[in-house]
Amino acid sequence: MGVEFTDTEFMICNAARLLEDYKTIFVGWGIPQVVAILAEKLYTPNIVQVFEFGSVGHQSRTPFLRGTMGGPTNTYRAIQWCSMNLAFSYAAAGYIDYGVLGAAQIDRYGNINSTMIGDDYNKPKVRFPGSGGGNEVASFCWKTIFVMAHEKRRFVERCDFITSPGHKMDGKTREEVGLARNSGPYRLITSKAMFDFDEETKELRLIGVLKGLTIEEVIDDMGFEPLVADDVVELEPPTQEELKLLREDIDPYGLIISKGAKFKVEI
Amino acid sequence: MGVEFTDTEFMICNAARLLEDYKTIFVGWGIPQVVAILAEKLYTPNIVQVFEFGSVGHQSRTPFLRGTMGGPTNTYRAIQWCSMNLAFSYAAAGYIDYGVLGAAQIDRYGNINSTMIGDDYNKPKVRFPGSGGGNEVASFCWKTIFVMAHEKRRFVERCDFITSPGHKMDGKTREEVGLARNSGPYRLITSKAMFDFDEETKELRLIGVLKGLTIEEVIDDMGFEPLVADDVVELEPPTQEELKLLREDIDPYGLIISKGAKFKVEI
Amino acid sequence: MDFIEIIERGEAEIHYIHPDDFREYVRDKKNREMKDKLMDEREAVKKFVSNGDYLAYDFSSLTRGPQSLIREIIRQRKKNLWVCAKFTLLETVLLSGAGCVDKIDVGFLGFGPYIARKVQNGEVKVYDWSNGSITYRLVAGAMGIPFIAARNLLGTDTLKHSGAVVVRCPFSNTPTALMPALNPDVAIIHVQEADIYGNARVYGPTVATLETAMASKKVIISAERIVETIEFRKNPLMTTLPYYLVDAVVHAPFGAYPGGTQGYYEMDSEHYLMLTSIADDNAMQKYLEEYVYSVDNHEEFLAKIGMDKLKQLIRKAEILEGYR
Amino acid sequence: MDFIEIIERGEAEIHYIHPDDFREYVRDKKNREMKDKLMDEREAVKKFVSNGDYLAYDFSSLTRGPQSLIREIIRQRKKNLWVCAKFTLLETVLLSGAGCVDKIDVGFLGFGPYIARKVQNGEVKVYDWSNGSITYRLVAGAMGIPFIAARNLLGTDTLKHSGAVVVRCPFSNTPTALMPALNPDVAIIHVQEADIYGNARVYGPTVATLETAMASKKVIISAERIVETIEFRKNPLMTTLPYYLVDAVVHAPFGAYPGGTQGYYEMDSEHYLMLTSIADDNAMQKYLEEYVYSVDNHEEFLAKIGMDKLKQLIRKAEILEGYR
Repeated sequence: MGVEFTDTEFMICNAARLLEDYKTIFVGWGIPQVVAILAEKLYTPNIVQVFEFGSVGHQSRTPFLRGTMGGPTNTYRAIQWCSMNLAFSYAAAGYIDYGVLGAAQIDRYGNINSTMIGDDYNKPKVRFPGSGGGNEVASFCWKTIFVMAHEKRRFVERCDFITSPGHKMDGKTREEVGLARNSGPYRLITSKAMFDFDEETKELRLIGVLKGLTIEEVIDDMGFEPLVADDVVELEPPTQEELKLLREDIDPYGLIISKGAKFKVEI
Repeated sequence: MGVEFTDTEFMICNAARLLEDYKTIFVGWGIPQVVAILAEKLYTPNIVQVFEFGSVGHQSRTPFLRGTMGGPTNTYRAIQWCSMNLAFSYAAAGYIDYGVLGAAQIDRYGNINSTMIGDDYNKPKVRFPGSGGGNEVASFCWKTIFVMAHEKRRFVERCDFITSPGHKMDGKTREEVGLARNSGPYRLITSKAMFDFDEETKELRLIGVLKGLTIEEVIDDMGFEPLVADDVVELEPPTQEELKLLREDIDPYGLIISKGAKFKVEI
Repeated sequence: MDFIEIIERGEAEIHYIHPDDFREYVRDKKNREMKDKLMDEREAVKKFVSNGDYLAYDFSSLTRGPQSLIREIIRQRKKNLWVCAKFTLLETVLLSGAGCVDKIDVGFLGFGPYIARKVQNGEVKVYDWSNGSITYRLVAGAMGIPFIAARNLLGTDTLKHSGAVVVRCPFSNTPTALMPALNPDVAIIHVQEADIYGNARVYGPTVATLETAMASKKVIISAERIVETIEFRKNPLMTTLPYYLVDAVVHAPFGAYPGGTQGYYEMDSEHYLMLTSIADDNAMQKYLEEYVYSVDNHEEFLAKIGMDKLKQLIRKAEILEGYR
Repeated sequence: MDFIEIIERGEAEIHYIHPDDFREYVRDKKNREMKDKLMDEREAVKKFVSNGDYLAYDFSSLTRGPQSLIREIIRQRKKNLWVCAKFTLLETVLLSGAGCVDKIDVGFLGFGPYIARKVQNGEVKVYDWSNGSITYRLVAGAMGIPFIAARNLLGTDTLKHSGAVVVRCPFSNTPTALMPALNPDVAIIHVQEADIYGNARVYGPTVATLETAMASKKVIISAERIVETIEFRKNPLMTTLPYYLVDAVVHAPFGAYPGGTQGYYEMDSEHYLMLTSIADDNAMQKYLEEYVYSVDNHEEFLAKIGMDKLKQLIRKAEILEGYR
């Protein structure tokens, strides 16, 4: 018997499983929203979502409507509607536990790039949207979870542009540059694997691979060699329950979950 | 025929006559509130009151209730209830035209003391409430009007303690210490006289005396000699209309207006 | 080296917590779980007010002040408090009269000769700020930033006796005051409506309710009325405090007495005049004995005031517009 | 000399006004009179948007964005704008496609390949900030302070390419970013309710509506509905903008179309997809010709969209809770 799923479905389900109940989570646009909704429905019913434009503790309705992040369904029955300044202030003052962010590139210390590709800032090869609220999420939240497609070119020794901070930036620690102590990247979830950051060296460390893949296959698809944990676990593919919720309830139009390559895993 | 009135009534009426319609005014507790209400009823019906604790454009009910500045009658039908931070921000960003403040001492540059009397800060001879929001009013509003009983000891060469800034502090101009350009003290209204500040030297300048008093009598009751304008005017005592409003409508219990010495002026 | 000139430094001792330390307190002690925090004044003060704490409160003894909590702090004879006296009136006087206070950060130290004498005698130490600068400090504390720039206090003795620092702004070249963030140990706040988790709604001017709660390590709120959580979710713009800022919720009808609470009751001017007429320690101790020490709790205090009086005060609060 | 160390300086050109200059503008040009400011998009943009202006807007083309005003700016072929692109999506793309924009302060430069190419080709100059840092800059501009301290951007290339300055905090000794105040020349904001004087009410998350309006020299608001002033006075806590911040009030039902406005209508996903699929100048100019240049005003634009479509979008907006 097998289960078929997309890259995105895999990342969403694994991110959702990581969250803790009774915690606050800073939720970005798109994938992170679906992560939060899935977590709320299956695993962490009392998680408190925060949107940067000023919504705290809403209970997003489904189906998820990508376009209307600020609209009535996504911010339904919030505990508080407020300003962006206040939403970021909650995070800056330490009230927000988790952040969930996407990335175009990541380096071994969890710095991420969502700004541009190329070596000339003024003539980028590719230009992305920039930080948005990503810099604040990565700077302020206690534990930031990154979600990124597993592609060799995305794992780089030094981001073409560090949009949002990881654990060490060009040799300097977070504390040295003035960032909040003990905050920062917590996990990276890719379409093939999961990483944490070594407690000592703060380097990316492989801790899980998608069931059916080998550690070597995962590392082969990376632009640098990560640390590898002693006990790399098998990451379960999305469960039937997760997929049913995602496909029938949360994102029936496949606005988010249909993206990425398709996998099939025997279970 | 004569009119009898208190120090306070005189100051209130003269301050109310000074205001302009269609302007914003930062209103302190007590006397300034009565000034604003009287002005609104008689002279400047469209003046916009601001209270520091967060009320903008309220239409205070009468009778005036001293004790309940934040209460329903004083903040009735405001345009906006907000935070203290926002109320001060309006002033700091230049949106507030007038301020009205009391003072215990004043010097020739319009610095005022509402903190303490004595030469040892740690062992004051007399201790007052301190700045309250007075420092912000005097720092931020475009034109600050002071109201003070006319007593020799209150006019000093150097305030025992400069609580709120005038035009020059120990030889330094407002701009030199970083205060907003072209803001500051506008008028001093005492129980006997009115002063402005010389455009060049920024010194206190007598521009009006209560009808029936001489310039000399006024200056004799001051701790220093002010500049004197070429054309010192006679200040009219409170009119029957003003007194009737104050005594019958605004402050029938005499909470504010009964304070101070009683005057009688022939009219 | 590239630098910014420091033009002046205020000399006051300041209550200051590194923003990282405050963050870690928030992470570890501020619960993001919606749990029932309902308790009475006694339990709340016992649990969350310690001797030596830096104490902040919002609004005044005239309006929506946390008076039942102030009385409980006195009743429990807390000591060595450092009080943030911004836009407050009799609270600080009573706390000082009861010997609870060592230091006061002054915005407005109202009023009466009683507290003035305490300062003159050196029984309490004061540091002069202003309502604005203390508010800015709380704003910085709430924003998780180490200080905030401001253009008040400049040129004054208030600044010299405060803890502000004046620097030359690297953008405008203008001397600018830096106000250090203020993160009180404990805040006590009275509100009109709260749920049992601490979501709270203030009607009328909000002073610094939100900033004070966000910036404070421990937060006790008292509420005229306990409401269901759904009331907040139906109108999220009206939420003043989200629950995760709050440690204890006290149901305290007439909690602001002898002050008023908008939409509920007016202040008791007679009781208030009695308070403002206290001029010496004799009178103060007599008042405290009669109205604080000798009554067991807020309900007993209200019984002493009497239903006739309370009914009169409710009767006077006829204006509901804007408070519902 | 006593000093604070400057650790790093971002290299971006910044739009910066000395706070004293902004204050004087406010004193002289922001009218404290309650006067009728009702006008249509054409008049408002003609009067208050100039070539070369620094332009800010609040919220996005998805929700409560000021789209009828954006289209009017394009229609009047304004030039050389410097755009504050915080939490915005297609507005900046359309303005750039129409050749109105020289420079963009980037919070979020969404989205699509079209705008990316403009940047890559150097047709528009970008400065990278973040949504938070731009918001903080507006907060500082609104507070009348020359800068605000913050703990974001630190350690990143975003900081290097921004205009922030990093100093060592004199209180905590921690490296701290200073964000220069931002005072835009003009802000355009869509709201649910306004009176003819400019008092305005936003329902739902408020992003930086108030800070943007306070910080901006000229403010145009468009409103789904014009209401009587008494509506604000009856519930003063719900006032988002007091009238004296506002220069022009445009009555613009469906003013956020193709985005939605909470409590009124949902976004038009089809029209939106059409917009996001614009990949080259051909397609862009065709869109602009059809939906902007060739229609005279917002009402004609809506006629082109058609009542059937509008009715569908109203139909979809069934959730009113919290928006009334």
